[in-house]
Amino acid sequence: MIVATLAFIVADGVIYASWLFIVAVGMTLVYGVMRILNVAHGSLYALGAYTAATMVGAWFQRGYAPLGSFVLLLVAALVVGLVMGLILELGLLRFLHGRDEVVVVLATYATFLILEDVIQLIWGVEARPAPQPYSLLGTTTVGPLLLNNYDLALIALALLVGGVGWWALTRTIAGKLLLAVIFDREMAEACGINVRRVFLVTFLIGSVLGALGGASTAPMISVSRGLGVDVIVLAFAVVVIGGLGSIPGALLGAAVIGLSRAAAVHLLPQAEVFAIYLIMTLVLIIRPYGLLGHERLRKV
Amino acid sequence: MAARDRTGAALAGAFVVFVAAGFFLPSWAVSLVILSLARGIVALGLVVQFRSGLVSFGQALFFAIGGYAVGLAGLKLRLTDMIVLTVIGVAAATLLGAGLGFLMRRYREIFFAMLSLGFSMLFYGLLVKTETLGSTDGFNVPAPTIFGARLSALATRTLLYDLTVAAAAGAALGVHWYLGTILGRLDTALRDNEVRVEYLGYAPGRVIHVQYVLGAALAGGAGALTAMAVGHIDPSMAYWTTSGELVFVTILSGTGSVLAPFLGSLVFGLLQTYALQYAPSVWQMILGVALLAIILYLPGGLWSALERNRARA
Amino acid sequence: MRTATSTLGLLAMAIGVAALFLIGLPAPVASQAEKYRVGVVTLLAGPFAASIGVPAKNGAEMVAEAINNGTLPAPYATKGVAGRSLELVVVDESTGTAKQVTEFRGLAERREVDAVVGYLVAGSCLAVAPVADELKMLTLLSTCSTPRIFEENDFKYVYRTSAHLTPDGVTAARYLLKRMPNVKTIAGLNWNMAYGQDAWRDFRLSVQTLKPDVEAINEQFTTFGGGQYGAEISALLTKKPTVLHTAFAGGDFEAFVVQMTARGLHQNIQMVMTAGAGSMYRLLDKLPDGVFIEDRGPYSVFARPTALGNWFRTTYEQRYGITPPYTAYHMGQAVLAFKIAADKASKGGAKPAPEEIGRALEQLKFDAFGTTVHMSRSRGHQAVTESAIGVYKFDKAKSVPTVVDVTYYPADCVNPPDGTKGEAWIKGGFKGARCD
Amino acid sequence: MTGAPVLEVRRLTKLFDQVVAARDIDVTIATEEVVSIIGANGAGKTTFVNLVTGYTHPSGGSIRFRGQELVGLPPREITRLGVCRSFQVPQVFSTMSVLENLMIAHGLSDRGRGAGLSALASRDRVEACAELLSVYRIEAYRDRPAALVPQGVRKLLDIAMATAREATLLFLDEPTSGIATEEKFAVMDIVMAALAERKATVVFIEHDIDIVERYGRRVLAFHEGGILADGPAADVLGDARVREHVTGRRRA
Repeated sequence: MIVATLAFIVADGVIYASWLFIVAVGMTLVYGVMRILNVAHGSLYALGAYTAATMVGAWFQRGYAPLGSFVLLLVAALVVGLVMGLILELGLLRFLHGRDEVVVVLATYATFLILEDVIQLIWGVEARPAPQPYSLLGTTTVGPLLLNNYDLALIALALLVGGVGWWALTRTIAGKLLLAVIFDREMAEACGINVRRVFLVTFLIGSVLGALGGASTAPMISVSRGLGVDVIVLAFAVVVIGGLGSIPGALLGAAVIGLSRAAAVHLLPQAEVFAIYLIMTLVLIIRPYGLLGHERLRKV
Repeated sequence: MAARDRTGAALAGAFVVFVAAGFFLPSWAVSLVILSLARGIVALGLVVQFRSGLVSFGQALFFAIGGYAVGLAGLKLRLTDMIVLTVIGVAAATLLGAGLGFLMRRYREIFFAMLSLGFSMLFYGLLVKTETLGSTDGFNVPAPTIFGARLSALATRTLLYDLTVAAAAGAALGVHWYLGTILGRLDTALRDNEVRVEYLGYAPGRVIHVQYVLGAALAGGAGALTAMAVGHIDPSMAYWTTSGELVFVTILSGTGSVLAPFLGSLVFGLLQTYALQYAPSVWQMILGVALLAIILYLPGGLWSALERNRARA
Repeated sequence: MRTATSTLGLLAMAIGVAALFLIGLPAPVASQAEKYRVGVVTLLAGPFAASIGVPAKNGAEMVAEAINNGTLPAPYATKGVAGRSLELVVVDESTGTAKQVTEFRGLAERREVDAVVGYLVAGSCLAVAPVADELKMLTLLSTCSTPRIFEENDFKYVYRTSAHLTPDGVTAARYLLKRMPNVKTIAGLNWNMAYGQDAWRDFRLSVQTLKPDVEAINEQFTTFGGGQYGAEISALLTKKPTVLHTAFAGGDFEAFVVQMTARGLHQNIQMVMTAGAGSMYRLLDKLPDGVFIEDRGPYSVFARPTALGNWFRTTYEQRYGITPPYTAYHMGQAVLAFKIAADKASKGGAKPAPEEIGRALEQLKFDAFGTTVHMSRSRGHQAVTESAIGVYKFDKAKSVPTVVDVTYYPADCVNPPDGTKGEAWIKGGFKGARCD
Repeated sequence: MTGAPVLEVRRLTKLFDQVVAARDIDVTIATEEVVSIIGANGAGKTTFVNLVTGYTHPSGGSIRFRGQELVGLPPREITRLGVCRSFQVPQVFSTMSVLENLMIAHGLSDRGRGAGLSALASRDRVEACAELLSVYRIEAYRDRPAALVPQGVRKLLDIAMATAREATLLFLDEPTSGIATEEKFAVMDIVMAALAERKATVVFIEHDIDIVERYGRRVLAFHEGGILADGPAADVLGDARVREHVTGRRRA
């Protein structure tokens, strides 16, 4: 019993953490490079979910090969991410460079409000369940654990995203440029790095990741209005706990929240509502810049 | 100084006009003005923080503290006097603010925003868990009295309205004075160059602490007034979207003057009301567009627009 | 800073503009003598809009239109309300309670409605009720499930034309113990909000009152809109209760069903879903056969197949392409109740006063679209109806969702008698319950 | 009390990761001395000032100001003790007017209780600060935002702010950097004149050897975080190793 519970806490924690990571990593990447805390990330998540749900629904109506629906999820994420990313970066954020961080946050908040209603105008108010892919992969039994393989696939996806991200950042020229910008934007600009392009590319990647979060979640929920709202604060928490702009930090933050929430659900269900914010507040109190974040000392 | 006297005169003028208006405005408008002015009082506190580059994404915490202080005082202590209740709201929020301030003063930029958000959401969770206070449904606040007298609904509402107008004017005057002092002027200094403040022998954290407590007190009073005007309080008062709305109003208003937040808040209230009436299903979009337009074309908020007109004239 | 003139000028400007709007733009539409304008308040945005908010609006509009055309089935075929046409003014409820109070005043004064129907959120019901009395505005609450409204106050102008939350839990408990007399343990998965807390408490108390040795072994409360229930499902898999109660609805309900069926939670736990019926038309075969399911009353799949019931369901399905969920019925019967009472109160000529319509509502017993509604509680301000529950079965042949073994419980069997609070009534062993 | 030590630095060491920014610095400075610090870029001059004024904390060693240990104190407390500094990159309030900048400095030098709540632009303060501006010959810019005045003016403003408080020990970090060569002497004359009647001990970092020779009676030559030579200007500037590592390039 105890063993089972502990095993489940770990399993559930890791699964939830993977989901959180996929949802939050884009946000932290965008912040790290552009210093923009993108509230509209939640809208990208919602758009990804809606698009995926719609495409998957049509796919199964036409009775195509079920496994193809997984490809569809990725396609949805790519399409939404690239289209919305271009619109938002070129159409809005570009004009906000150099403005107060907080003002930019508000601008993305406004964007979020707008997109909330845009989504309703496009998809109406009807909920869109697209549950087929979720049960396609069957389940796995490990000792006492009975897990859905789709959830395990989420873990794989999270590891993939994290791995590719790590590889791209540390092993490729583009990644090194990105790190340079993250480390010191002025210096990077001085070194002749085309910061604008770096920004655009970063934001596109971030948007795709946000949409991917939604698309990969669509099959396990019934996509309906307002699902972006809660995701925003969750992603905030993850990003802040890990250290704003730090990708390993996002991984760590996701793990911390995932495990503590799972523990709360299993051992102290009453605390579920607190768990996340309690962790966030405590971490900020103990490590003001997040677990992997650090203060920048101004040169005088 | 001369500038102060003028704002004082302007405030006095506004005070008279609003009080007079209170006698012929329909009750929905009265209630709208009360809520807007109250929101403006909170925004006033945010303006002060904003001048030093800090934004609290958790100001709803103190707003809700003020509201629940009123609710509990009415529920448990049978207190109903609107002035006493307002004072209680302010006191409760000030105490909490003074305490949390010792932490908040160490934080800047987005981390300040996030920690304040964390505190407000913790309080939200606490309220949701408190079934004896109606959890998410909240509970009704008894109609307020004045000097122990229970008056007609109309009279009560008018008095509450006047109290709110007075509170708003008082807050504006006080903050205007504060911004004229060394401490008050340090807000911009802090935003410009914290290192220099430090090297002038003053603790930047102290400035932030003072601002934070000030903001808390204002939000607490506003929460108390709101609770009495609405006659009902629930945890959504502390939810992050409420904080978002408050910051929204601050940006909309601009920091050009202590009068700006009230103007901005009133505009916001009307915008929302009429958006709801004519586009009930896309009112969020309308608000969003308005905010974006302000950010892109009026970096100084509504107030700067009015000033620009003056400059042209 | 700025010069005195400009500051004052600014102020004048601001106040001028404000005043302009505040004195109540726009000018009242038409004269009110020959028509009834009714405010309809429901959730048009946010997570609840899809599953229950907009359907409620649809229900109101559909019934209002039928009333104006005189196309409602007998005995309500008379055109209009007290001979006047009915015009609806729709307001979004998803703005938070503070704003709702202002909106309510706005409806009364700026938009000059004769009555207000609607409200799904308990918070806004509690908040507007006192204002309704202050403004003498007849208000027919359609859903907002909390029993507290009339348990805590006596409102003169406020009525609720649907049953509150308590019967759901009582019904579920009675049905459960009839079909599974030897239940040992129950668990709950509910929203961490008043609605979820109350729903679970009513169910748990009812079960434990009827069978004191039943143990509640796992009480899960999750954040509304959470959407991820992996950990909760695992917890239930390890705790292995005999029964799981959930009052989830809409998106969260569907998310939970999808996630728990994928891990076979339903295979060894009896599900009791007191608000899930609305989702069966979206989930179809994803909702496993055998779960006990309710629709917060005798609505949609449980609606009595009367002329009224068939008209409502078929018309709605034709117009909106889905089966109406319970809020559509709630709102429909609120509008209907207003017509009936107004008709009854009018003596021809002038409009009846709100007090007269109100008096006509008290103790009113009328056939609505789902079942018979009886305004028999809280001095005739609170309605009771029979309740319904059944077992879900997906008809693969026709691929339509159905419920079997449906049981209807009389109103007096599952609703607390007049003057007693639900919780006390349950704990006290359902004194005065008449179930025959 | 000329000659009494005002600053005693012992075995002061600072490591950034592996880089040694200050190594075993030992130096004593007496009241009313005027000391100039020279050294190539990265020799640890500014680091030394940062350490003494508490901007960064040393990895080891002690810093005593009139016998009181400064290590561990934040800059604000060190400032309140009377150790003030100006900066290589002027640290001013860029959106505020030159006058306001100075008024804030002036206002914060007031130690009285609740002084913070006295009006910033009180008549006396405005006069006092206008006075100071004219001492530094920048009164012409009084109402311009600090961000929009010439570098030289910003430099002087920075120094004026540092001296608004009655400083016992004053550090000037490259007071003439970014100022046209022909103006350098003028600027230094202004500053030194302003400080003359203050009886303050002055330590200034300087690259321009002519300035050093003219104003710095005593010279500290920094090299790789340590003090290469310490003594009267003539001796130090004549020192072979100093020529090689510090001034050499400049003289060749």
